[in-house]
Amino acid sequence: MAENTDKMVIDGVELTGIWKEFLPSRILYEDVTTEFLDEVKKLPGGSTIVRCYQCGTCSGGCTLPDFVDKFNPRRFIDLVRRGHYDILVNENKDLVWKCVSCQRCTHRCPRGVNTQEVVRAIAKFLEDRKVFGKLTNDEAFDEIFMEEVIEDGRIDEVKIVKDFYSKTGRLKEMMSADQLSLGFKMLTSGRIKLFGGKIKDWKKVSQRLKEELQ
Amino acid sequence: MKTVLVIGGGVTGLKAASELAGMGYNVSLVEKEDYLGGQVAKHKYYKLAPDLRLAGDVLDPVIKAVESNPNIKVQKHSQIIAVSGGAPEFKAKIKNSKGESEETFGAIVVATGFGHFDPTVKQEYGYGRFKDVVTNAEVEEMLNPNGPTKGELKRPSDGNIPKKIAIFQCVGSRDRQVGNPYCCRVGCVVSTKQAIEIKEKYPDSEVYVYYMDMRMFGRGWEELYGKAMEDYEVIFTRGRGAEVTLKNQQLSLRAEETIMDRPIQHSVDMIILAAGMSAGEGTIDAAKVLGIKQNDYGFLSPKDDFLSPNESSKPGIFIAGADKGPMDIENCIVEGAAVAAKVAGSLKN
Amino acid sequence: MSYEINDVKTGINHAKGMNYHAHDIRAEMKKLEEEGEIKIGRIIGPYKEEEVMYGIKKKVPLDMHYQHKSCGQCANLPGVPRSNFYYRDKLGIKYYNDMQQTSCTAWNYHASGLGNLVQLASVAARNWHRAYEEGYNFTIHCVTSFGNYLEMRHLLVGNKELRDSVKKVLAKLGRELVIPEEIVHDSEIAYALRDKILAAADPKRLEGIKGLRAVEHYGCHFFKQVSDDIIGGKRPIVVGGLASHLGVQMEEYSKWFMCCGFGFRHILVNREFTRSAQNIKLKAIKQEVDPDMILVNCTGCGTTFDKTQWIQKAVGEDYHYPVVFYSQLAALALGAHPFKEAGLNFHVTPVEPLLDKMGIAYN
Amino acid sequence: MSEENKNPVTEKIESAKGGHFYKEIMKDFRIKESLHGCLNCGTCVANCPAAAFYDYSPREVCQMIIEGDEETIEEYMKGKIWNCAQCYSCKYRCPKENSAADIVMAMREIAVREGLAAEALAGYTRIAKLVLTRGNQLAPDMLSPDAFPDWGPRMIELSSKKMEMREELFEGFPGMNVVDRAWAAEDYTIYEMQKIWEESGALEKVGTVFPFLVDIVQDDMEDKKDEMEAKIQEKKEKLEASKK
Amino acid sequence: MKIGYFPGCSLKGMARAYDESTKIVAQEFGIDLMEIEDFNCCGALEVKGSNEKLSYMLPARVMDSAKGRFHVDAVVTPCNGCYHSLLRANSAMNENAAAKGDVISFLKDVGYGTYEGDMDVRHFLELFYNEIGPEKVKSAVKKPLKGLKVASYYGCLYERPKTITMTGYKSKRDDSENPYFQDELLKATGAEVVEFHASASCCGGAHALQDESLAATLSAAVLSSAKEAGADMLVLPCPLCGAALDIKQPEIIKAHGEKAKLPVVYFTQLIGLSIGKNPKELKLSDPISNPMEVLKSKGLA
Repeated sequence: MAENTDKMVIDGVELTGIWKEFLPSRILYEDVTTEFLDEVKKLPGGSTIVRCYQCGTCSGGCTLPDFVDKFNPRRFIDLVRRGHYDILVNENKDLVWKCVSCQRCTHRCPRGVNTQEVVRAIAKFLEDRKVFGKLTNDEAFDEIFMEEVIEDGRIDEVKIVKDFYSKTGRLKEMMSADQLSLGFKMLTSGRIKLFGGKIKDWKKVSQRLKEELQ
Repeated sequence: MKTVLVIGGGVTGLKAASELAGMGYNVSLVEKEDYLGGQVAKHKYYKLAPDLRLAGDVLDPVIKAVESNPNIKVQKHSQIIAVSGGAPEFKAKIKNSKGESEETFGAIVVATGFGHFDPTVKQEYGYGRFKDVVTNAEVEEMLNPNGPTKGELKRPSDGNIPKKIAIFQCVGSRDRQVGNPYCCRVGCVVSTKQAIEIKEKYPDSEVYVYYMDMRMFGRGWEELYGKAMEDYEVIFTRGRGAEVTLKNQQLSLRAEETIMDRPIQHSVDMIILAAGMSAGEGTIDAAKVLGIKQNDYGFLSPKDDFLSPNESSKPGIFIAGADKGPMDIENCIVEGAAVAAKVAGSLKN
Repeated sequence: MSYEINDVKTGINHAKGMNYHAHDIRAEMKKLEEEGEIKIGRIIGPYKEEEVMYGIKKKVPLDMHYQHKSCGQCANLPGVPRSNFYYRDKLGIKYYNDMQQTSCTAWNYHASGLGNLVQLASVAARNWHRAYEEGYNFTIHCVTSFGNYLEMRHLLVGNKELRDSVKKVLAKLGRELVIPEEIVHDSEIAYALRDKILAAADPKRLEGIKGLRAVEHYGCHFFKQVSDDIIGGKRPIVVGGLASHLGVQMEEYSKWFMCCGFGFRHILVNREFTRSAQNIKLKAIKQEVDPDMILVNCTGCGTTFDKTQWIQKAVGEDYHYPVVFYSQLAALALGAHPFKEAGLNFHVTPVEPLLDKMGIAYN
Repeated sequence: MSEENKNPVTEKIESAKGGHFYKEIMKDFRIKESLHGCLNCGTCVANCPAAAFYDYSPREVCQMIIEGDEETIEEYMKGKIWNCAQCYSCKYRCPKENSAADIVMAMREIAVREGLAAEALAGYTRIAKLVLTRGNQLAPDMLSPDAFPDWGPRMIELSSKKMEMREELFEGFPGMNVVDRAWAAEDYTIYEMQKIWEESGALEKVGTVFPFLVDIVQDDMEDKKDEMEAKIQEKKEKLEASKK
Repeated sequence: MKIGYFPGCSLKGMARAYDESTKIVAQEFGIDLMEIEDFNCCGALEVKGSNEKLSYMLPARVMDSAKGRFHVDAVVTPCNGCYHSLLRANSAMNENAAAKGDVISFLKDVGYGTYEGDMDVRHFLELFYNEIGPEKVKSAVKKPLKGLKVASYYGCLYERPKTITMTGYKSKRDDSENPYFQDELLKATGAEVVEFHASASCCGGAHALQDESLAATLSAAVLSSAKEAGADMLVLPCPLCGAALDIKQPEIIKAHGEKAKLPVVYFTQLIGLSIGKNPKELKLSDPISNPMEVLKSKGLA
C-alpha cells in the first residue's frame, strides 16, 4: 500500500496515513452490456467476435505472452463481449496494439473466430474512442499506408517511412547516422527507386476507392 | 405367450411396451400417475433440444402406439407393491384405486425414470424463499402455451415478464455437498434451449447463463450452443452461481467471472435453476419392491454396465432409461427399444 | 424482507434425503471410545435435542455449564460474558467460571500461523479436560473457539497421528484426552432456552423489545468452518430464532453471508480491509433494512461491527447501528441493567438511542 | 530461446512439480481432506471477502497446489496467503468440498517455519508475547488509543475509564476485573500453556520469528518450574489412581 | 500451365534480391512466369484493419487483371503478405455474397472484368516444391552447398491461418504447424538444415516501424535461436520477414547484442547458388547482414 501521509480530522480525532484508508472493490457490478460488442462487430474484421466461447486456445498459443506481460486475446474479447469498457481501457489499452498479427490464434481457433482481426478491431475501437490521448504509431501508419495505396496503388518504402516518421514527429530519428548509412547502401545498390513506376490506369481506380471511403 | 410387465409410462416404458407388443408379446403397462408420458407430460415440456421440435410431436406418437395396440393393457394410477417368484414366472401385486390384484408375468421391465432435483437443499440459491427463483422444469411449464401462464414467462412474484434472466447451471449436479457428484447430462442443453426460446419470444430480454463447462455432447447440441451465442446473444459466463440474495426487492446474484479472476455481483429479475436429475421416487420404490441393485445415488445398476446394460442384478428383470442415470429423451427412446429386444430374446430361450 | 425461521429451516428436512452422508462424528467417537482410544465427556444433567444437518440431533445441555470464556469478549466487550452469567443466574442454571481456563489460541493461530496443530489441539483438549474434571458440561462463549474446537474434535477423531501426539503432551500435564460429547456454543444454548427466557422475562422489557427491527450476523467460524454441526442446518438460525422468539422482527439483507472483515490478522495489521468489508455490509444494511440494531454471536464480528462504524465517516457515510449480542438481548429481556449488568456501555457505537427506544433507563 | 526472452508462462508449466515447499505442504494431513480436485467453478471467489479487495483468489490457491509449481507457491507464501481472512466461505460452499482456507492455514504454518513470514508477522509481537506469558490472547490494556485511533473518540474515552467501569460490571465475579490479561488465569494455568507450546514444538517455531520471546518464556518457566512440576506430579498420580 | 507472377511492392523495392533470384530460379527450372504488370498493392494488414471492402477490392483487381488480361490459370507470389491478402479476398468472396457483390461492382466501375473469386493463388515456395520438388533440384545441383548450416524459417502468413490458406486449394499445401517444404528443398542443395524450433514463429515485422523495441525483441528471439541451433545463416521465403530480420538487423544487434547477428537470405538465392548461378546475379551481396562472408569462408562464393 502506498504511503499516505495526508491528514483527516473526524470528530476531533486526527487520523493520518492508513488509519483512514479504504480499499477499492474488485467486484464487478455492471450488467453485461452489448453496446461495445455491437460496435466492435461492425469494425473491419470484428464480426466473428460473437463466436468466441472462451476456450483459451488463442492465448495459449499466442506469440506475445513470451514478451509482453498480460497480453491475452481471450481477455480482450471477453471484456468487449461483457462490456467492461473501463477495465479494457484502464488495464488493457496499452496491450491491444501489441498484436504482431502472426495469426496463430486465428489459425487454431476451434470456433472460427478471426482472432487476429478481432483484436485489431478492438484496437481500432479504442482508437475511435480516443482513449490513447494521442495518435498511436499504429493508427498513424495505417492512415499513411491507406493514403498511399489509394493515391499511387503501390507502396514506396522510402516514402512511407519518411511520411510515417514525419507524421509521428520523429523525422530526426530518420536522419540519424545509422539510418542514413543504411539508406545510402540501399540507394547505391539500386533498392531505393526515387521515382517509383506509375500504374497505368490507376487514376480511375483511385477515384472509385475514394468514393468507397466516403 | 408370456406377458411382460412394464413399470413406468414415460417415454422409455412406452417405447418398450409398443416394441414388445409389435413383436407379438402381451404387455401390461403400469403407471402410478393417471396420465402417460412421465416427466415430459408432468412438467409439460414444450420444445425439445436441439431442433426445438414440440415435445408433443415426439410424445404423442409414442403414447398413441401404446394406446392403440390391443396387446398392451395400460393400468394408470397403479403401483406394483410386491413381487414374488422369479424368471420366467413373476407374480406381481398391483394396487390401484379399485384395490389389489395379482398377475403373472414372464419378464419385468423397469422404466421408472428420474426425478427433478429439489433445489431447496441448496439454501444459498433461495429456492422456496424467493418467489422469482424458479426451476427449469417450471420454466418448461410456463413456456408451454397449455401451461399455467399460457406460454408467457412470468415472474411468480408479480406476474410481470422479466427483462433480465439468469440461468444457473449444475444445481444439484456435480456437487459433493448434496451428494450428487455426477453430471446431469441435460442441464446444459436444456438451459441453452430455454435461453433461445426466451430470446426468441422476448428479444429485448437479457439472458445470462452461469456455467462451469457447457457439456454439449449430444446430437446437434454444440451447434445449438453456438447459435445461442451468435444469433441470440445469450451471455454465457464461466463461473458457477454462488448465491442469491434479495436486494431492495430485486434478486441479486454472486458468481465469479473466472476468465477475469473477479467476483461479480449482478441484479436480475428472475433466476432459473437448471436442477439436475436425481433418482425418481418411483425408481427408489421399484428397487425396494423388486430387490434390485442401486448405485450410490439411488439409480439402478445394470448387471454389467458395458456388456449387459439393460439387465438388472436379477434375472428376468430388465432396466432401461433414466432410472439408470441421467439421460435425454432421445436416448431414453433408444433404451426402450433396446430393452424390448433384450426381453424378447430372453423369453424365447 | 422479514423472514420466518421456519423458512430457513426447511433446508434441514430436505437434507435428510441427500445421498451422501457426511460422516457421523458421534458414531465415530463412540467407536473410538470402545477401542479405548478416547474418552467421551458425556452430557451431565438435562438436555434438549435440536436438529442439525443430515437430520442428526445435537444435545444441548441445559444445566451445569462450564464457561469457556472468550479473551476478546473479556477484554473488549466484557458485557457479553457478564450477560452470559446473568441469564444463567436468572434462570437458575449452575455454571463454573474457571480461572484455570486458557484462551483457545485459535485467533493467534489463524492470524499468524504461529503455533501448530498439536499445540492447538492440546490446548483444546486441556480445556475440555478442565470441564471434565470439574464435572461440568463444556460450553463456549466465543465463535472462534467454537469453530476451532469443532475442527479439533473433527481432526482428533479422524487422525490417529495427531491424537497420539496430543495424548503425549497431555500426559506430561497429568491429563487425558476427553472429547466432549457435544461442542456447544452459548448462542445455541440461549436458543435452546428460548422458551424459558421468554417465560422468565420482564413483561415491561418485552414490551420494549417487541417490534424492534434487527438484522443478524453470524461469525464465519460459527457456521462455515465446520458446517454440519450447527443448529438449523447449514444456515444458522439461533440468534434470529431467539430474538424473534422475544419479539424482535428479524430482517433479511443481501449481505448476510459475507464476512464482517475481522479477518483475524486484518483487524490488527490491515484494518483498511476490515473497514472496506464493513462498508459493503453496512451499506447493504442501511439501504435495505435500516434496522434498530445488529444482532451478533461472535466476538470478532461484534468487535468489528461495533468499532468500525465510526470510521466510515472518512468516506462520508454515517452509521450508528448498536451492536448487541444475543445474550445481552436475553439479559435485557430478563431485566438486566443495561450498563451495570449487560455492559452495553463498553460498546463504541452508541447504544443509548436503542435503550431509549426500548424504554430502558441507563443512568 | 535466449535467457531474457524466456516465457514466464511456459516456464512455469515446465518447472517440475514437487519442490521443497510443495512437499512440506503435502505433508499436512489436512490437505487431503481439503482438496478433491477443482472444477474451477469460481464459487469460492464469488463469496471470498479477500477476493473482493485484493488480487487474491481461493480458486488460484487450489489450482496452485494441484499444479504444485514451487516458484508460485513460494511467492504465495510470502504474500497472497496473508490476504485470506480465514472466513471459510470457500469451504462452506465449494461443490467439491475443498477448503482453500485450510490450505492457506497449512501454508501459513509452513511459511512461518521456513522463515517466509517476517513481513507478514511484523506488528505481531505483542499478541505472541501475551499468548505465551499470560495464557490468553487479549487484554484490556492492549486497546490503547494510539494503536486504534480509527475506532473513534468513544474508544479513547472508554480506555481512560475502563477500570471503574469494569469494577462496576464485575462486582462479585472474582478474577474477571484485570487489565493485563483477559481474566486472571492462574500461574499454574500459564505454566501448562507454556508447557504445551514447548512440548508440541510450537515454541521452537516461535523462535524462528521472535527468538527473544523464547528466552522470556523459558526464563519464566524455569522460575516456577519446581513448584509447578510438583503440582503436575500430583495430578499425574491422581489420574493414575482414577484409572485403577 | 500459365502462371501469373505477382511480386508485390516489396519485391520491387527493398527485396529486389528475392524478385530477381526468383525469376532466375523459375527460368532455370522451366517455370513460365508472366509478371502481372501494373499490379497494385495487395492491401496488407493496414488496409485490412482500416476498411474491409478495400481489403477485398485491391487483391481482386490484381487477380482480375491476371485472369482477364494475362489469361493465366494461377497467380503465384513469393510474398507471404500478398499470398495472405489474395487468399483472404478469395475466401471472403466465396463465403460472403455481400463482399462478392461489392467487389464485382467495383471491378465493373473501374472497367475491369467479372472476377469471381476463383483464382488459384499460390506461394512461390509451395509452387516450387510441388512443381519442381527436391528431387529435380538435387539433380540440377552443380555446386552442392556442402558444409553450410542453414536455419529454415517460414514466417507467419505462409501457412497461417488455415481458414484462409486452405481456401479452394488445388495443390498440396505445406504442413500448417510444422512446415517442411523449404527444409526439403534446402537439403536438396546439399546444405545442412539445423533443428530450429522457431521456424514458424513470428519475426515481429508487423511492428517494425510502429513498436520498434517489441519488433526487435521478437526478431532477436528468432535470430538468436537460429544461431544457437548452429546455423550459419537464416533462410526465408518472405520479403517482410526479410526486412525485419535483415534490414533491421543492425538495430536489433544494437539492442540485443551479437547473439542476434546472423546472415539472412532468401531460399531462391541459395537454390540459385547451388545450381551454379553467380552470387552477384543472385544479389547475394544485397543483404545488410552480409551472407557473402560466410559463403566465401566455406568456399561457396
